[in-house]
Amino acid sequence: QDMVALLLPENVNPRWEQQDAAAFVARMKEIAPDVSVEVFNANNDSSVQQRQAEQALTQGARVLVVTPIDGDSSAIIADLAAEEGVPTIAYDRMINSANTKFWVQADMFATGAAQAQHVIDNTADGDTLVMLKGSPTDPNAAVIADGQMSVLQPLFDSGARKLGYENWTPGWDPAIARRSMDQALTQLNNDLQGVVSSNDGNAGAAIEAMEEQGMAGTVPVSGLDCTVQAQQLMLLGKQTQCGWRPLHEMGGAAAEVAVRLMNEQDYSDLATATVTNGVGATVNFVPVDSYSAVGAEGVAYVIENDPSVSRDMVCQGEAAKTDFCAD
Amino acid sequence: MMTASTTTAGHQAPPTAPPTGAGDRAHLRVSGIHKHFGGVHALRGVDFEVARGEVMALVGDNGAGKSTLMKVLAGAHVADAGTFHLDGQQVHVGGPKDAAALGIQIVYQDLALCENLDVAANLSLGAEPVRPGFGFLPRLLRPIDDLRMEVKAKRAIDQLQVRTLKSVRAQVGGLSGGQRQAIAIARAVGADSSVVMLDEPTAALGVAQTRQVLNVVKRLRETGHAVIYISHNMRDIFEVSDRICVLRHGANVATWRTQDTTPDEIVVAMTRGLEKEVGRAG
Amino acid sequence: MMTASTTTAGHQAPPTAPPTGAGDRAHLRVSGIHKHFGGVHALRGVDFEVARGEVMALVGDNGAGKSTLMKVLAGAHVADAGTFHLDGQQVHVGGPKDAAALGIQIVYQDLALCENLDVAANLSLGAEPVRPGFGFLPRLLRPIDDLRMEVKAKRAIDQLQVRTLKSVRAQVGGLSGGQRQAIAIARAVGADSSVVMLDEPTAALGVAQTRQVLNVVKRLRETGHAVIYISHNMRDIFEVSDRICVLRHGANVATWRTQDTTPDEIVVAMTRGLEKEVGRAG
Amino acid sequence: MQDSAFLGMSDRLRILRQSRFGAFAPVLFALAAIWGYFGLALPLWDYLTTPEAQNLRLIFLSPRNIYNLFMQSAVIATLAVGITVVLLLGDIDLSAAATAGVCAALLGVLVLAGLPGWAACVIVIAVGAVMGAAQGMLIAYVGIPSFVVTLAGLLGFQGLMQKILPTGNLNIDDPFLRGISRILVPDMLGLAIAALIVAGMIALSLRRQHRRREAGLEQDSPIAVWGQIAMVATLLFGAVLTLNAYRSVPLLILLLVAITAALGWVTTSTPFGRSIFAVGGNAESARRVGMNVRRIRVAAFAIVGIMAAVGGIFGASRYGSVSYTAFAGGSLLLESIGAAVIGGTSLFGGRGSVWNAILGALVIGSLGNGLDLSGASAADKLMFSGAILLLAVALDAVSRPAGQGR
Amino acid sequence: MQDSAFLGMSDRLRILRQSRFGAFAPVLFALAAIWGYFGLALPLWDYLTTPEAQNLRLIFLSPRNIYNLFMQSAVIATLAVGITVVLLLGDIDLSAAATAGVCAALLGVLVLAGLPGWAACVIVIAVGAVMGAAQGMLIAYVGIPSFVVTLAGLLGFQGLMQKILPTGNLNIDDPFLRGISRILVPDMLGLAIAALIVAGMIALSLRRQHRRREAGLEQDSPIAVWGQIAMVATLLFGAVLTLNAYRSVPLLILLLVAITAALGWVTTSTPFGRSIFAVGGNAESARRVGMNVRRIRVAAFAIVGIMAAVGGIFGASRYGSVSYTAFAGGSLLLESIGAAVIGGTSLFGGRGSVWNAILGALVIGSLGNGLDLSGASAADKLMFSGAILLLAVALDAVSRPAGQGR
Ligand SMILES: Nc1ncnc2c1ncn2[C@@H]1O[C@H](COP(=O)(O)OP(=O)(O)OP(=O)(O)O)[C@@H](O)[C@H]1O
Ligand SMILES: Nc1ncnc2c1ncn2[C@@H]1O[C@H](COP(=O)(O)OP(=O)(O)OP(=O)(O)O)[C@@H](O)[C@H]1O
Ligand SMILES: O[C@@H]1[C@@H](O)[C@H](O)OC[C@H]1O
Ligand SMILES: [Mg+2]
Ligand SMILES: [Mg+2]
Repeated sequence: QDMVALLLPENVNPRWEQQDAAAFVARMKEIAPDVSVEVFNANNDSSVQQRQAEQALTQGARVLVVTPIDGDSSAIIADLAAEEGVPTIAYDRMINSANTKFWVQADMFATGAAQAQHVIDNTADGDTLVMLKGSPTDPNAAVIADGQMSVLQPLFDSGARKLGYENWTPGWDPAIARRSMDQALTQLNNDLQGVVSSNDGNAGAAIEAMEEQGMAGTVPVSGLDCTVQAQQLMLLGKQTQCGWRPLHEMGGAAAEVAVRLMNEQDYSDLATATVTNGVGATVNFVPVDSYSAVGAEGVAYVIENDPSVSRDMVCQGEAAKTDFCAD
Repeated sequence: MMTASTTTAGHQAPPTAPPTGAGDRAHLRVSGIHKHFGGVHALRGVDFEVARGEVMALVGDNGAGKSTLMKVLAGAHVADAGTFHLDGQQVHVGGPKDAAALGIQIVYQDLALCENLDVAANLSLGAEPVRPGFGFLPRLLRPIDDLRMEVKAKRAIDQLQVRTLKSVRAQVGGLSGGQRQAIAIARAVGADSSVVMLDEPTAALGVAQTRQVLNVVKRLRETGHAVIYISHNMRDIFEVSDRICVLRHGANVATWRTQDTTPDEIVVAMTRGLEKEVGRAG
Repeated sequence: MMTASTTTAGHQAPPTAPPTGAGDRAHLRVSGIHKHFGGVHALRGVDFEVARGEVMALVGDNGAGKSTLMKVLAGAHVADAGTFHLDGQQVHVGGPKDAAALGIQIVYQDLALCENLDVAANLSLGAEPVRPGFGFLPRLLRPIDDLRMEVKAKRAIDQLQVRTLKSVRAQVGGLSGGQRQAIAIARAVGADSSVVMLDEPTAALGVAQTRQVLNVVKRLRETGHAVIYISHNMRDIFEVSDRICVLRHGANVATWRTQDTTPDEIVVAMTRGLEKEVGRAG
Repeated sequence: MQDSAFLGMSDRLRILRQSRFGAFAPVLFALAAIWGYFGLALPLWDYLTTPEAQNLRLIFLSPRNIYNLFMQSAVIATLAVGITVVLLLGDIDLSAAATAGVCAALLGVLVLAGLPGWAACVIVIAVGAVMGAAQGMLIAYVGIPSFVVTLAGLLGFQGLMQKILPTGNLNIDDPFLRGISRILVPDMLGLAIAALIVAGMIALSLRRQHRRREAGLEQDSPIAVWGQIAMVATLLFGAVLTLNAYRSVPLLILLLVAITAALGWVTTSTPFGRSIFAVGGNAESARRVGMNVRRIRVAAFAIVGIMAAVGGIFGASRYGSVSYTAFAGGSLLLESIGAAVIGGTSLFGGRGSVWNAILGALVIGSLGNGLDLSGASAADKLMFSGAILLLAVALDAVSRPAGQGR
Repeated sequence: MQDSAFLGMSDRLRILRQSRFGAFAPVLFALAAIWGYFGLALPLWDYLTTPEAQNLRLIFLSPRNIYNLFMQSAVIATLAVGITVVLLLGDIDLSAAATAGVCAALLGVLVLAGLPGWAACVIVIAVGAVMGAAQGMLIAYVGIPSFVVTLAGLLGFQGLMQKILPTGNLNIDDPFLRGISRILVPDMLGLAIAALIVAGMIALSLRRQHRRREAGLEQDSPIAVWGQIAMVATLLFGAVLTLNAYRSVPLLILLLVAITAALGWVTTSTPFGRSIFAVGGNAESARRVGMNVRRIRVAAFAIVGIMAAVGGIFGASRYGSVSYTAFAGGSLLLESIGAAVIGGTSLFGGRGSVWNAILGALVIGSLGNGLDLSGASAADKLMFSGAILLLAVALDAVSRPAGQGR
């Protein structure tokens, strides 16, 4: 029996297990019902991820779909797989190896820019901003930050906005983001008008810190992923934006590619472009869309377009009392 | 000096002292006690008994099994085989708590103190007095009456005349050998009990303190306690004991009434066993 | 019996034994030793000396400071004040290693054994014999000659007649009190030394073993060692010692030549001090 | 008892350190060193080296930051207090943080299911106790070393937490739960409580001295008694006034102090607490005097379980959410054991105090807090925190009067 | 020595367990239990419950997976062997994994700068020794508890690693370094080495028995002697043949075994090793017999440092890269201490063996490896690994002949 392995990086962000893996497995069932899928999660430990890749290969995996914990050291996974003639698809995060066959991802630079733009749009001249960046080893985090800076840098330079505080968040750990935000508030004595957060986990942590200061809901806060928790905060007006990607399509696309690779079929229709990765290799690129969801309207859009999210899931707890859920 | 019956000694049934001191009068009696430690057979079917109002000395060479027997009686070791009788009733001793409940108190040769606690705490260890008026709490969670504890400790230490030990709040870890031993003795003799066992209690004590301990032993006998006294000091043994039980290589050699024997005879029995043994060992 | 000079005893300078045993002959001499433990002033200006070929007994009540003085001599404690002289030369003892290098060996009252190691290992602890032919390695990394170690241990144990201890490969943690003490003694007397100090070496030993230790002490004297012997047993002390030094409350009371005194006098000096003291303590 | 004439300064210091009050010294010392560094030395350095700096900004010691620091250290402190109890036994608990995570996750699920907040709290505390006690039984009755049992517990509970929280995190909106970290004790009430505590301490000390005199027992030295009271009063009023200067004393801090006080009393003043110290000092001796060593061990692990559950509740309240990383995945485990050990509790058992664990948690919390304020890079922060921790502890070790080492 | 007639089965077992050889028993038992579960029980269960399964797939016990398992456990084992040495002293080292990370990072930077691989290895081993020794000095001479010093080390070294590796990771292409994990010992050479070792053991045992007889010393029981040889031979040939069946014995494994053998010899058969056990058993006794306890402690920490550096080299070679998360950020720390403790080394010192640490590492490695094969969800895997670990260890504890408990 053929097998395909999906290697996830961590369980800090709910998307991996909840959405990406679910979509991947579902699509595999549709298009290749007798191929089994093994899902692994490395809990932010790259040596564990290597072990899981080896175990997948031992079990006879035909394709590896990998979201690496860090972009460079994951090269060995693609290299090991290549030694066995097994192709590797980089999912969401790039693997900097010559043996990376495919990359499935949205335009993260644009996503970062949209986050920053949203915060800019909701602040005024002279306002102070806080940046909560992602995990330093995640290649996406750097791209997102670059996107944000592409919008922010000119304003910082001109003095239209001030950068009050910035920090990276190893492992995208919200607990670390929380402490960063506490420090930002203390250092700025609450005098901040916007939070450019690179994902929802950081946004949630920032909101909680502001909650303690009675500031939650008074400043724009960006995010990424549109988790159920983030959507609830958006309905409550505490988070104001989240970047959304059709994760079901990403998962589905990865499944399509995996099956084509397994059957040695042509895949040129799936990979509409190529990109160059960190080691200069040309990688087939499967782009997906992205959307900047803002406020209740944005929530409505996500519920509409994301099959893994339903209105009932969002309308729970405090959020159930909002107008959005009332109608 | 050896009677006919003693020729059967050694690993077989021991010659007990004359009937007057025998079974029916015994307060605590154990028989057929076996104890292994890995490959070491430390007790090989030992029989032992002690009556109320009697001081039974237990003697034997180093490594004869005296301390092991005491630990078995105190529940610190569980015997591999053997039976316990208290006042003729068979009883079960599965641990130190059982033994304490049966009224057995002991001074261990290695003292069993907690070095991180102070003198007063060690003296009340496991039986801390609690303040009245907290009956609604489980006993273990009632406030310790530390004043009472200290007063009790002070009195006990004074009785043993350890004059250099000035404060009952000193940590035991810093005490001298004799001071520690005094604490262990005070703990055992201070508790309610019917059997008191002392394993080489005066080994580290000075002359005056030793005298006090011997007096305490005599007082315990007078108050109807059954006392077991282990020592290598023949003089002390002949001074306080009523009967002397000799162990050798983990087995009974014999039991004598103190007035019927002499230190030399005991020493010979300890080191060379009885006649038959002498021949063998020779 | 008290001479005029003894009336100055107590916390002041002690009356030393007659000049024949005095300073010039002393092999090891310390003076003015002070030692505090937190608030406890355990040694208060103690003077002490011992000559080669002499057994100096050190006696005193429990907590008098005997063991503390021994530990200071052995480098286990560092004195707060005081001087050391070896053969008239001032020396510095900053730790046990220094003392050992000066030829000082000691049996500690608490034995200082490692329970997790076997008898043979404990007997050679810190001085393991190594196999020849590995000179290219630093000493600490040469292979231990465990056969030699075991043979040595066996011989030492046999000498002390601890017959119940059958294997030198038994872990010390499982040994009886007397067996342990024998090991500690064997370790100290087996090493090369000029001073041997024994702190209550026979406390846990049986009659026969005690005899052997006394013989060993006498042999040490004959071979020109300086021996310090601590005990609470007056009989043993009067049997082996040449001089007796009495400590009380951490200070010298006096030193006697054994032939010039009696056990009773010593006991009185230990417990009540000399005349003046008696008055005070009364 | 002793001739004071002979006592030098260093002896006095040594005696002081041996007193109950003196056991606080090392960790207070470390804390003072760290606060001095972040609060004074660093701003001063900035001020002197950066010519354009307008004024000395003592942010670290500002009431607001102290408030943050207390709140940031609260969860670590709660776990450290529990862990101290098993450390006293000579055991270790690697699973406390994961237990807190499971309890927090369960709490989230229960309130989401509509249970009132207080009922959910009661349930998770009971669950925490059972989780701890179950591990304690394996340690006490089966005889597996606590390191191994709780390592297995760590793995298992991490898994369990993921099972309970399939989405990785969950918002907590329950007003009761959120209230724990949000409700503030009115300024005056805070001061009144502090005054009451100090007055109570004075009354108890006087009564105690009186009764000791009556019983003919040695008196505590007045310096020690009043010194201790003065120290507690200073710390207490200092903390309350500082917190009041920003907002007020948060309920969470009051609860933590109350729980610690209760546990402190149990461990030092009851037969149960005595037996914990006895087992830690010499388990065989404790067994021989008839203590039920096994049951004590199980009870101690149940206490860590309860404290872990409380930590989970505090965390959920403060974070406003339950997430995998905040508990099981993060550094909480090492930080809370570290806090207990920095507080002076020995890993070998028999020595330590739950109060010191709170101070240890403040030491750990101060490192993160202070470095975040300093704006150093992540790498520098880590390196500094190692160095500062070491220095703070070494300062004390070096200042200690020479003894026979450890 | 004793009357064997009196010995029951359980006594014999107990004696066996007390022998040097018997100390392996518990961890071998745990390993066997885990291998039995993953290798036999689980596939059998699948086979019986899944009607469509064609055949029993014993992947776990396949030579290929055993090869993986050895390689996956190698870094943990290397660190665990080092950590065992300080555990024997009664100390702990929380910084070993971070030290390995720093050494690996430095290695990467050095080869990137053009240094030959072997020279870089020599340098990082020296650096590791210095890092360990520095911590040892703080512990031994300043008197700070090892837990605190190495916790500070953990933080500091994590920071240092990030400093050396600003991007978080670095690929390693140096052929010498990669070769350590890639080069395979030819099949025949592997077997020859195994045969040589066994022959050497037999010769030494015979000579020893002979010399003991001559010296009039008690003889080792032939069962124990030959049992030990048989066990070693079985394990050795079993391992070599299995590895040969897939590829061959990797150089890395050979190196690990050789280093462990050297360290095993040092710890059990030299005065230095004896002093480590003595200090762990009773530091005060060791000091009193004139051992230089402080220097021994520093040396032991230097050894952990060296082993950490070796672990870093092994890791860099095997991962083909150096990344922050593989060393400092991950679970390596707990896993390597856990491996040592599961191997039976006491956290209280004085009891344990470096060989057991390797078996402990295999136990830990097998959990991850086996569960990854089982296809369970992440949460289930964690829960299972906790449960299996516990069961494997408990089985031994329960099977142990009744004694006085721990
Ligand atoms: N825990 C143990 N493990 C192994 N062997 C033991 C243990 N306890 C006692 N033994 C052995 O059992 C024998 C009897 O020891 P025990 O302590 O009872 O002797 P004893 O008569 O009290 O001697 P002593 O007069 O020296 O105190 C000794 O050979 C001793 O080595
Ligand atoms: N480490 C220590 N810490 C605190 N006090 C100590 C320490 N060592 C000894 N002492 C105190 O010093 C005094 C002398 O003790 P030492 O052990 O020298 O007495 P000793 O003469 O050997 O008594 P014994 O005959 O009981 O062995 C005692 O009061 C003891 O409590
Ligand atoms: O979706 C995000 C992903 O793109 C990034 O790599 O990791 C964090 C996630 O929130
Ligand atoms: Mg005994
Ligand atoms: Mg003494």
